[in-house]
Amino acid sequence: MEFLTLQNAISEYVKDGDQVALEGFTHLIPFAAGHEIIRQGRRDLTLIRMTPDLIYDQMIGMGLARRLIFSWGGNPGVGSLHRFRDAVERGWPQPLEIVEHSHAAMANAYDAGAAGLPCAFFRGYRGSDLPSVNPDIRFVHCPFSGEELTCIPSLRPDVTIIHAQKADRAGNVLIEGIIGVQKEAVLAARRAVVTVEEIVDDFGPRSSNAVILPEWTLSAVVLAPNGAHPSYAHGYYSRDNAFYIAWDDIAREREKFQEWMRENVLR
Amino acid sequence: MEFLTLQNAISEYVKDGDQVALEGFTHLIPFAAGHEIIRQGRRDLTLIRMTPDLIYDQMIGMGLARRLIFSWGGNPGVGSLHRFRDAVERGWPQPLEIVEHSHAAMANAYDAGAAGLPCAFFRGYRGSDLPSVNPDIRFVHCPFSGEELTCIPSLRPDVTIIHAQKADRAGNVLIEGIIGVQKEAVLAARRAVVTVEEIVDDFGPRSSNAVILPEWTLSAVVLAPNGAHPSYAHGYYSRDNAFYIAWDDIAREREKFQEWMRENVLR
Amino acid sequence: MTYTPTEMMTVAAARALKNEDVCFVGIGLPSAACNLARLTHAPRIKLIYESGTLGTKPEVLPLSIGDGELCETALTTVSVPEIFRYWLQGGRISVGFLGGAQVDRFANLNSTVIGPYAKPKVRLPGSGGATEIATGCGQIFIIMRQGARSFVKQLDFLTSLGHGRTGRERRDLGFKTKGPALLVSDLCILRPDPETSEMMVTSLHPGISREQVVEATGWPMRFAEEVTETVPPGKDELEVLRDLLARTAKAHGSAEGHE
Amino acid sequence: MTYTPTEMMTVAAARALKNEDVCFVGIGLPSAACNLARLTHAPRIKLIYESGTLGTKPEVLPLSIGDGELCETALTTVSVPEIFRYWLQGGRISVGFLGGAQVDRFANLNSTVIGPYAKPKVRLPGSGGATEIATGCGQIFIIMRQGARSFVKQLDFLTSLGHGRTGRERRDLGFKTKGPALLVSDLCILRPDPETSEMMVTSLHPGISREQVVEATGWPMRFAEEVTETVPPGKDELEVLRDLLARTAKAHGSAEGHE
Repeated sequence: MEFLTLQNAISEYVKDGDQVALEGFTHLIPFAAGHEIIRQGRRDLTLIRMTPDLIYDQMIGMGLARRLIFSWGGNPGVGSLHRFRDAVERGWPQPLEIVEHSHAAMANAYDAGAAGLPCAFFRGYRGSDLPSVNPDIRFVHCPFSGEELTCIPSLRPDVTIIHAQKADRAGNVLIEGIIGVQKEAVLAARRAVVTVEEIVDDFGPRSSNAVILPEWTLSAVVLAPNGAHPSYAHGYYSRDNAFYIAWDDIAREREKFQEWMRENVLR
Repeated sequence: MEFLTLQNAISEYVKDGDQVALEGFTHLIPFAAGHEIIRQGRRDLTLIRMTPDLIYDQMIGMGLARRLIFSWGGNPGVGSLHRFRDAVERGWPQPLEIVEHSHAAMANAYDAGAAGLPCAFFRGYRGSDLPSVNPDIRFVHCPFSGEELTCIPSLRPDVTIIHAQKADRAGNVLIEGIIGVQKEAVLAARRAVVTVEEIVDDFGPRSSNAVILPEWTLSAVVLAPNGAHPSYAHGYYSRDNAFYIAWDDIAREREKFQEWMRENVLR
Repeated sequence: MTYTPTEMMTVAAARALKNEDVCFVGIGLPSAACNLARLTHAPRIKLIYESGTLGTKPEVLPLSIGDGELCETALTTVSVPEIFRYWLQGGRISVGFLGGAQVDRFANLNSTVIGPYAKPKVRLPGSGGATEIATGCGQIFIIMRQGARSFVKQLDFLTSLGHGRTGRERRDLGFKTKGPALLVSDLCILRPDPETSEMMVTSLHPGISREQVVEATGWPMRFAEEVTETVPPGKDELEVLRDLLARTAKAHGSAEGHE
Repeated sequence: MTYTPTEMMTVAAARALKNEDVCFVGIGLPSAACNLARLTHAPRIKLIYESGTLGTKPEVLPLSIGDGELCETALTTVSVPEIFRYWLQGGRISVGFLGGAQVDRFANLNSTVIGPYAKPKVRLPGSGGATEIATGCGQIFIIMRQGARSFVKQLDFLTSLGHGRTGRERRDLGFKTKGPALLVSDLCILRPDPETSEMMVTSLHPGISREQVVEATGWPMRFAEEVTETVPPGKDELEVLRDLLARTAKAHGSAEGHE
């Protein structure tokens, strides 16, 4: 683990063509890191996220993504992700290949990746049309009960990036609140970058079962206060729901979206 | 969930012939509950525990067990479990059928049971003689990579009993420290009984990710202070290591063992 | 006391929930219905959101499935893999709430695409938790606005299994869970025919005619032998619901809050 | 400064550990060796016990794998399924320490039974974590007292794979992990022949003759071309080890503490 600036962490650990997972289930979405990837103009990325959310709507709209592995592509409680739709429906700014799963499947695939397994076994997809559009969904039989179980490849991103509340001076990272799939996404990845709200001398008194990622599981830790906004950081700031609602209008038209990105991300 | 006395909880939820799991990985071993099962003279039990420990040494020596599913049958840091050895080596007080696993296998089997799956898939046992003595160990291939993976039936005990630090008035249970496989063992079981050190009005301020079993996952909660001794309860009392050492001598001879049980458990 | 069709729909769904239920809650109308039940006749109902919050008691409705409010008011919060593995797949959920862009007569749901999958006219968000909620929960309640474009003869895509395209697939696949047991729209209440599993109108909301329902349905809608009239929202139900939505709108700085 | 064979063995094992190592520690001698390394030349070594404690720094050695001390001094403590799934199987451990009742020339281990499995002369505790530690860690260090009854020609039972019964099985099974790279006894240090994977004596502890080693081995022991003499325990190493064991014995109320 090394402490880096956001710029250096992204340039060192995110390469063109990488399979990139920016995780955070509504909570702790690493927007600052995503924006830095956009500024550095990475290309041909395979983006992995259960809920692409606004951050991938922005990355897709800016033409960074060749492929998307996801399970729910909406603006939570608001409606569509217009840039995602434009890419899938009209191939703008470039065609987007999609690998579509359910939440249960993605969660199991990260879990299997963290567990070092080549695939995940669960009970899913039966009776749905999704297996007919995703060749990665197979079915196997339990050798004891004969029951048909679902099998999908585990997720092993080239790099996972998450945002967390705290790192200590050694680079260990503490996550609290809605922890989502962050731990699994980090442990499943070849490289892991964590942006944090603050760096403290010591986590101090805490639950003996606190969710902590040891520094030796991470590639880089980056101080990035407010790095999850407009998502939120439990204990620091709350979700900017008004912005999520406003995004619907910002992203609806290509020009307005591009202008907003120029004004708010690129410069 | 209902609050019961230990006596009523055991008589209501533990039946002759049951598959019973008393879990707690060194920490929070439910000794008080095990002793009540002995006093109530249950028979033909299939005992499930990763580490049989002193509590199963006592239950086996008292003739309650027909079968044992386990992965490490020693007295931690001390040596043998003499009653377990006497049952396996000389069939005293009755023959004991053993189903032997590794820790990784048992942990995965509880995890699969909690996840409602018929079997667990993991990477294990390859190159070991254990599959030759345990027909429940099978091998399957990952449909994507072709890698050979291990498959064993999930554990689904008729009843799981654990000891925890606290219950609140609603019957929710909080576990802290070395949490072992308690949550999985409870969620994998048809019925679950939890003995606790104390019942509090409210857990109060706590980590948002505290390990808590909701009351609606439990059959009964029992107030049993000191209920883990000579094991320990993090935050209440520490492991009675001297007793674990003393047990080696108490359990070595049949008569001395029986006398100790009469004096300390049966009466 | 006057009320809107949405209010009728939300209240009718809330009434179907019991104190003993453990609910897997989606955002939007299901969240409103579940919390209305919790704040009225079912104070002991357990609400679980897929973000990992167990036994949550939000003061305001979440805009997203993972709002901080859900975690701060929960008994505890677990990881997302755990929610889907131990809690949903583990069979711990009694009622799952679903909706979608399209529903068919056997209560199968489409939340994936309008038009062909490869070249969609409208790309919808997709499954999220729905595909496994549909098969993993004890029973499914569906809450959807009714219209000829949403209640369709033929789904463009089957995202979440109801009773199957012919009404028999769920049984044939050997699921032990009930599947869709209730569909509440802004016009009426539907329940499955015990024989064919086709959804039938069992209750019409006050002032709604059979003709209106037939017109708003893309297949020849069936009516149960005995069709009752839905009890209109009570004063207390409406007050609690409106307070909840007002608190929510205020918190999210939007007119509609959860919509 | 005089020292015992056990002290020589513990010190020799400790020296093989580095600051960068992530160690899966068993109770007994491995725990003494790992903590001695941490308290001397490798303060940044990460110790993991199968009870779920990550990065633990015990003041006294645990009697059991799950003593409270391990949790109280850990960075954090996770569940046992997580330790075996995400951390061991996930490939996060660089060194695993093992021992057993019997070892053979290819460093396969028996901790299951003496005599036939169905009718054992001695029923040993069994695998515990050993079977998957043996294949899941980057490399394996074995620490065992040497004698004709423990260093055997033929294992009664193969609990944990070393290099395989013929020395080729591990490679043939396609494991990417190294397997047993070091065996430290109270008499000498053994390392595998790069060609055959047979364990060879590479260093004799001070005052130990080849004859003693041969006598204490159940197969014709091989010696490396160049056999060095093990550097005896230094004053500081012995002081730290003895303090640690004294603290431990005091804490556990026993003469030997971890033994």
